[in-house]
Amino acid sequence: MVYWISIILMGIGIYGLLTQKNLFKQLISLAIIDTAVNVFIIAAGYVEGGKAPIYTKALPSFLKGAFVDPLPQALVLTAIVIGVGVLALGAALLVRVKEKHKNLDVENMKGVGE
Amino acid sequence: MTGVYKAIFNLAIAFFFVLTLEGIGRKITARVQRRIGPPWYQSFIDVFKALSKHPFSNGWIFDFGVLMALGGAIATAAIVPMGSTFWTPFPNTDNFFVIMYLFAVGALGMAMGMVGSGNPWASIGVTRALTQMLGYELPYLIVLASMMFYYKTASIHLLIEKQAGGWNLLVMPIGAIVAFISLLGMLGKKPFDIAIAPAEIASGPMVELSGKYLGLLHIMHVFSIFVEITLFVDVFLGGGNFWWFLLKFLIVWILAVLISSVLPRFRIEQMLKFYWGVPLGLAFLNAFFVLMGWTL
Amino acid sequence: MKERTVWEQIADQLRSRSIWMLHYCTGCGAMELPPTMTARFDMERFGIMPMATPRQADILLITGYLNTKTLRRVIYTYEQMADPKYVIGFGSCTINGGIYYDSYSTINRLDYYIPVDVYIAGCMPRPEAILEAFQYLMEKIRKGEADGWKRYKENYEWYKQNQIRSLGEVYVHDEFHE
Amino acid sequence: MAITLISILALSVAVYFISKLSWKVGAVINALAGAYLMIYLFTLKVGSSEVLGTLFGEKLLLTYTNASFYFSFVSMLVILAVMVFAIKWLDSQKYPSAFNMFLLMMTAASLGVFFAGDLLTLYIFWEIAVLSSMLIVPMGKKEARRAAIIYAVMSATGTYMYLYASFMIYSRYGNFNLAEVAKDLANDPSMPFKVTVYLLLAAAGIAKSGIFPLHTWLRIAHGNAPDAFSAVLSGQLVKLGSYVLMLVTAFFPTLKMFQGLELYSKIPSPNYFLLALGATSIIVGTLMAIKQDDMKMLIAFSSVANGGYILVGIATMDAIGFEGGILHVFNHALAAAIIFMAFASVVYRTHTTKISEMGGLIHKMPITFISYLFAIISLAGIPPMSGFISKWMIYQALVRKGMFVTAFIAFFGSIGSFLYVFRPLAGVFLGQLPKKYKDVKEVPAIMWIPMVTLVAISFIMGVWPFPILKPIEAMRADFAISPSVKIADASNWLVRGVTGSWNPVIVFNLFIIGFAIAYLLYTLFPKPKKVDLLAPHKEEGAPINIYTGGEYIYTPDLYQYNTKMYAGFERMYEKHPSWEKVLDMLCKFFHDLGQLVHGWFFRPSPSAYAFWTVMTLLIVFWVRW
Amino acid sequence: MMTLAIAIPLIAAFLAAIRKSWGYILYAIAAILNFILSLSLIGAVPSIHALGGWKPPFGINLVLDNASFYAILFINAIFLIVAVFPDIIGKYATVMLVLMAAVNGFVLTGDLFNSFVFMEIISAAAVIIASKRENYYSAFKYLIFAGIAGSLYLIAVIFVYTQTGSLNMAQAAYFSFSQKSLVAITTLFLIGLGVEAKLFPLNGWVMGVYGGNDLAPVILSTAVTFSAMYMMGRLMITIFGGGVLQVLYVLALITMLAGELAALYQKNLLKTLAYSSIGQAGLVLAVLSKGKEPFTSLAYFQLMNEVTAKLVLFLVAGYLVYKYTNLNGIFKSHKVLGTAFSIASFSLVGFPLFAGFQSKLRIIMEAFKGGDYLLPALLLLATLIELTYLIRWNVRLWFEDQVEEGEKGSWRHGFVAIALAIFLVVIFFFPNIYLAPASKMADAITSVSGYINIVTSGLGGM
Repeated sequence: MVYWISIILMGIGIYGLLTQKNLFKQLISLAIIDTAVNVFIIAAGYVEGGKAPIYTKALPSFLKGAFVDPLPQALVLTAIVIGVGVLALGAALLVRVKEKHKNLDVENMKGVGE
Repeated sequence: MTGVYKAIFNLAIAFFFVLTLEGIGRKITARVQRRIGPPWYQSFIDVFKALSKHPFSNGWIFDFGVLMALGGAIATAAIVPMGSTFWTPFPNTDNFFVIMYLFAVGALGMAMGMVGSGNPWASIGVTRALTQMLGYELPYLIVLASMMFYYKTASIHLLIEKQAGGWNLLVMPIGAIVAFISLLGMLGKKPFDIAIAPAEIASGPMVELSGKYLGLLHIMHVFSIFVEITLFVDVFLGGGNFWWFLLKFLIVWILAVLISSVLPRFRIEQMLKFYWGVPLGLAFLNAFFVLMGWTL
Repeated sequence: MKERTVWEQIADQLRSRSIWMLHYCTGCGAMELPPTMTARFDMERFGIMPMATPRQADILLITGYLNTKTLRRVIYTYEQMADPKYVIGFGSCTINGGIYYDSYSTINRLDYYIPVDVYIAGCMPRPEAILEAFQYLMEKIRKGEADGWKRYKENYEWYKQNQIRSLGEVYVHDEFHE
Repeated sequence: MAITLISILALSVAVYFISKLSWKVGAVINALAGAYLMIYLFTLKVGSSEVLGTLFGEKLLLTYTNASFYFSFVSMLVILAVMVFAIKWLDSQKYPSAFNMFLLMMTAASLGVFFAGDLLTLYIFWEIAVLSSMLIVPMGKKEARRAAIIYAVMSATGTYMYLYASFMIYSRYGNFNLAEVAKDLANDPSMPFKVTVYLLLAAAGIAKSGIFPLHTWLRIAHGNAPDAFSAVLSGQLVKLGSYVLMLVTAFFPTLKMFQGLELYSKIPSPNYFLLALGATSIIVGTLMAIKQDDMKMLIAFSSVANGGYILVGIATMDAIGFEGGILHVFNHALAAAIIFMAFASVVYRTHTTKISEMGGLIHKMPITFISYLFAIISLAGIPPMSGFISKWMIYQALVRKGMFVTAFIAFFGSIGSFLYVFRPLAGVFLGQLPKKYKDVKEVPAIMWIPMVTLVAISFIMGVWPFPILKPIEAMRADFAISPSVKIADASNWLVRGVTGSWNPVIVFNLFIIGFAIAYLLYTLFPKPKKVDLLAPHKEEGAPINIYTGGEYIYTPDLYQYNTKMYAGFERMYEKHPSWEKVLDMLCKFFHDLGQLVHGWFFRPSPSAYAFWTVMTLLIVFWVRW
Repeated sequence: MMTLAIAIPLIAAFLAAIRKSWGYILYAIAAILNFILSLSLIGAVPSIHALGGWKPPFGINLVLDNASFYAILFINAIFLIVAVFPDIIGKYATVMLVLMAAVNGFVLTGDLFNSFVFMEIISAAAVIIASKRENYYSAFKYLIFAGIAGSLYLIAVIFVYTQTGSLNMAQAAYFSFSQKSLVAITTLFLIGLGVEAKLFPLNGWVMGVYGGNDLAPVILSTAVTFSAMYMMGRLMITIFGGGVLQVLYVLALITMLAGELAALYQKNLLKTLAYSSIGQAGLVLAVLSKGKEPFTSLAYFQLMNEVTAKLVLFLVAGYLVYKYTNLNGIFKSHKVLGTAFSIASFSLVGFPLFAGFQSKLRIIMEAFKGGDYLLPALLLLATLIELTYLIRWNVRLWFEDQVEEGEKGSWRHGFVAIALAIFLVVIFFFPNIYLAPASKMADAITSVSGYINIVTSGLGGM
């Protein structure tokens, strides 16, 4: 189920990249793909009916093994950070692109030869 | 040393016999045209008259060219066998290609000297002559090549000896016909007198020739005719002893004169198209027959 | 006249038998030459042949009238011929200007400008007359009397003066020829 | 050998820095190095061999054979002449230092090619020679920049095919050594392999010696290279190609290799294929040379034709044909070198290579003219110059084998050569001198001495060819090419062919006697009066002295016939298909392909990038599943 | 101690971010230290360093074997060379330091997710570098590309994790995957890495980025390419042996031809060289994709030669392109630069006397020995095209009539370029300078068990 969400999101992202003329929309599509991947990672670590992987002293012993895998979640945190960084960088670049080429529409940008 | 005497004899025969023939040729042409024509010795008079005049020289290359032309022609005429092994001055050197290319020395000398005169008509004439060479030489050389292949020799006197059984005219008639057509071009006779067309380009290479230059070149021309017809007689008509040789020479000459006296002149590319058409095809046909062994 | 050496006598004999001709033609005069050359009269039997350039020619045949423009060319051509050379004035034009004698540009008398060995009178002279003239010239050559070329050399100054008087300057030199 | 070659290579770099101080000193050092190499060739013993080094675990071998001697001798003759020539000529050049360096480098590399005992050594030196010569070419005219590129590409095309074949051989026999490879090839049962290797190896020679499909670089490179270097290009570098062609056709036992593939007259079909290419280049070279207006391009095309002669001679697989082809290397090298040096002299004075802009230079540059004259006599194959002997031999072979079509082409090329060599003769040296060249002078002695020396050598070899035939006979004995007739019969003064013989001494003497008789006649009769050609420089208004139909012409350029000299003939093939255009189309094709790749994959917007990423993903999955 | 290779530049980067004006000096110090450090690591080969004391396969570990050692040595040497040029680095010292840290980390890491992080940092830093000289649009395109690739890489990493339950590379190498999952994983990795490794058709960004300024090609086409190629070998051969190597082979051959063809068409010097580096990358990948010795060592040998030559070419080209608008005949004023450029380009083509000859001919030879007749043929064809445009540029830059007045050149460029060019000639005569490291790298890369052994047993390092 969660996989499907991931795949659909990824499809949306790719569709956006393929069809959108606006660079900013493309950046957003990229962000959607990022999110899709993150969802995918979470899904990969999910155990059916698993609990949150919070390890306390009070945890009953029978619950061991029924945790959701914590590692992917840790990974996702990192991935999100990176994704945000990339997104910010892209946005910053787009500001400059807009300044230089007067437009963010791929077809109407000025001075993009070759 | 006998070779040298024979060579001198060659030159003497070439000079007197061919000049006589020229006169006869003019007479024949005149008769064909219902004229009386000049006497048979007219060419001698022309040559010596020309030599006696006070000429103009257009510079040293002009002189040198004329001398080279005559020198080359003399050298060539000296090595051509006259119809038999006995009348072969240098039996080791009478290779066909040697004769053909030595012959070119004279042509080159003439071309150089005449163009050296600085007259564009001469240049035009020479370029025409060279183009014409491209036309007639090719069928001729192919026929000769097939002959050399057939007899396994390029030596003229050996070719004469090999014809003891029958003339090449009969062994490979197609080749002989082609060679004769080429001979007309070589002689510069009427349908092929493109190079020296007097009415078009003021006699072409000879435009600047006066007095003795004209005479010397006439002599060169005489030697050239001698070489050309002698080669034909030797290679296709089996040579023969001295008198037979002269007779055959005469007949070939008269035939050429007769043909030329009734024909107008080709244009240069017409000439090329002509030679590269039927004669060249026949030459290859002849070569093919020789390869297959289908000779008479 | 100087005595000829033996060689010169032989040479003159040869020259008289082999006359190569360059003809300068203005039109009507040239009409009479083809019959002279061809079967009817056949001048080749005397060894006379037409030639293409002045270098090769022995005689210069001036047929028809001359004017100031063509005279330059004739003089020029004459000077290009190899010695010994002869000139035949053909028709009355070369003698007195012919029917155009009173034109401003007509040259009335060829003899003033280049030495003429034989004149042929008439307008037009018949081929027979031409052949007659050639025979006469041959005779003169044989005797060594056809010495126009020598006279031209000896009296070059005089000829030159005449030429300049008529033509202004002999060799064209103007802005078109630079 | 190894030390000499390497030190000369090192010296070439040193020469650059010396030339920076004074290029004259550099040029003199070059010439001295050339002279040293020339002498060095004679001190080497045939059959000696040396190891140059090791590469990829294989020894790089230098072997000195008769063929090495002959080819290096011819090369050094040409190069030495050009080196001496360059001492003065270089002052008209923009890059004298680099010229000196690359010329010497190229010399060493070419010798390396001839000395090479294995395929890899040959390749290494070959590439050095190509590279150094390729860097000289663009020093010439403006068009030369393009020429260098075309030269490099064509040469590389051949070279890489050669390389491919070399490694094919190596992977099969584990050997680069030429002698071993020849043995292995003779015993190899796989015919397709042998044919492939043979043709691929020959490709290098084809590209280098300007044989038909890869001939187009000659025109542009020889035509636009620095003038004196054209002499090296045409006289020497092209012979590297002939050397390789000789190696693959004669050194490799092709008759044994291709047994059963005989096509005609005992010539195996792969050899026949090369022969056909050679014949094609004779036709192409001749026809194209006839219509050139640029004199250097004209001789460049003539080099194509003569390269064809050499190949035809070698590929006949016949003793006399082989010797003829090899001797033609010498003859053409000398003739082309002399001609290009003569042209360099002309350009040195007149600064143009267009025939139509020149004329009448004979009165100003007589020695150059004489050199050119003798060179074209040799090139056109007219006795008594040496060029005749080789052509005669090739004809002999063709006639003996009954190869009439090839013979026809050879004859055509030979007579065609009269046409094209006459064109510069008439257009540049003879005729009217244009006004602008009235102050032209003969070139200095240091420039004409090498030309005249080469002329003398060519002339002497034409009259007494036995010294030069000796190494060729030795080569033929090395390669065991049948039939083993004795071609050079020095004791009887005869050059023998299978269909007859001739005596060069008699021919020469006859010519001298004929000339003497002519001269005697000439002096007997009245002295001529000297007339000027059209003499506009003498005094204004002076009459012209040549026949003009009574017209007055004061502009000599108008009375000079040097454009479209063979108009009547040229018109017959003016609509000929152009191989250069075909190659241009090929270049255009690659260029367009590049544009396509560029446009599709490299230029587009992020969307397209995403598209290609997804596509790759899908395709890879599809392929792998 | 390996950690320092990442830590030093990172610390320097923080400092440089604080004091902008110290940027270049910090970079230079970090580059020198890093180079010395990587030299000193020779004693520590092979070893691993488990970060935070977490033993593999649980924690992140850095692996120093022959392959990664020579890779970081080479990469740090390039960073050191670049340090000679303050004018090229300019304001980008901080980013360069980050890049240095990331590249070192990328090469050294033994953890898949960690490598993904480093790759993303490399991409981000590279994008910023690419945006020099207002080259924003190309940088953005690069960003998008890198973003997609990074996502795919991450998915691949997660795949591995779901299969093996670990992110450790040695663990993954030890684990035997099912064929299908192996293919899926390698495909995703191929595309993820393919962007940095300039694999066709994922290399569209190259032209814009390399052709856009003078810094990007100098560092991206050398150090970053080298690290990507290293990782390609590591992942495709050592860790996921087999997989999609054949596909890689085909794609690499296409890359080679496409790159050279596009370069033939290109009219701009930097862009031509950019395409040329695509072509060369194709060649290296094609050889690498053979997956076994001696091809692997030859691939790295060729890569080293190419990178050295490209460094010279991009240094010279980047310097000239932004100094003059018309380059015709410009070498007449810059003879030293010109000589270096020519030597480097001849080396690239593979003329004898230059380094490229050694590697290219060896590749052909080995390909023939391996019975592969296609690679040599295509290699020679590509070389022919390469020769065409390189000669064209050489001729144009040397011999065309000079349009612009030449100015005095920079001695740094001249010195470095000619030194590297002479080094290329030296390599022709002593190929072992590169070949020995390359073959050691290749040994390490092709030996799967060796790698696993190092990680599982060699817990010696700090």
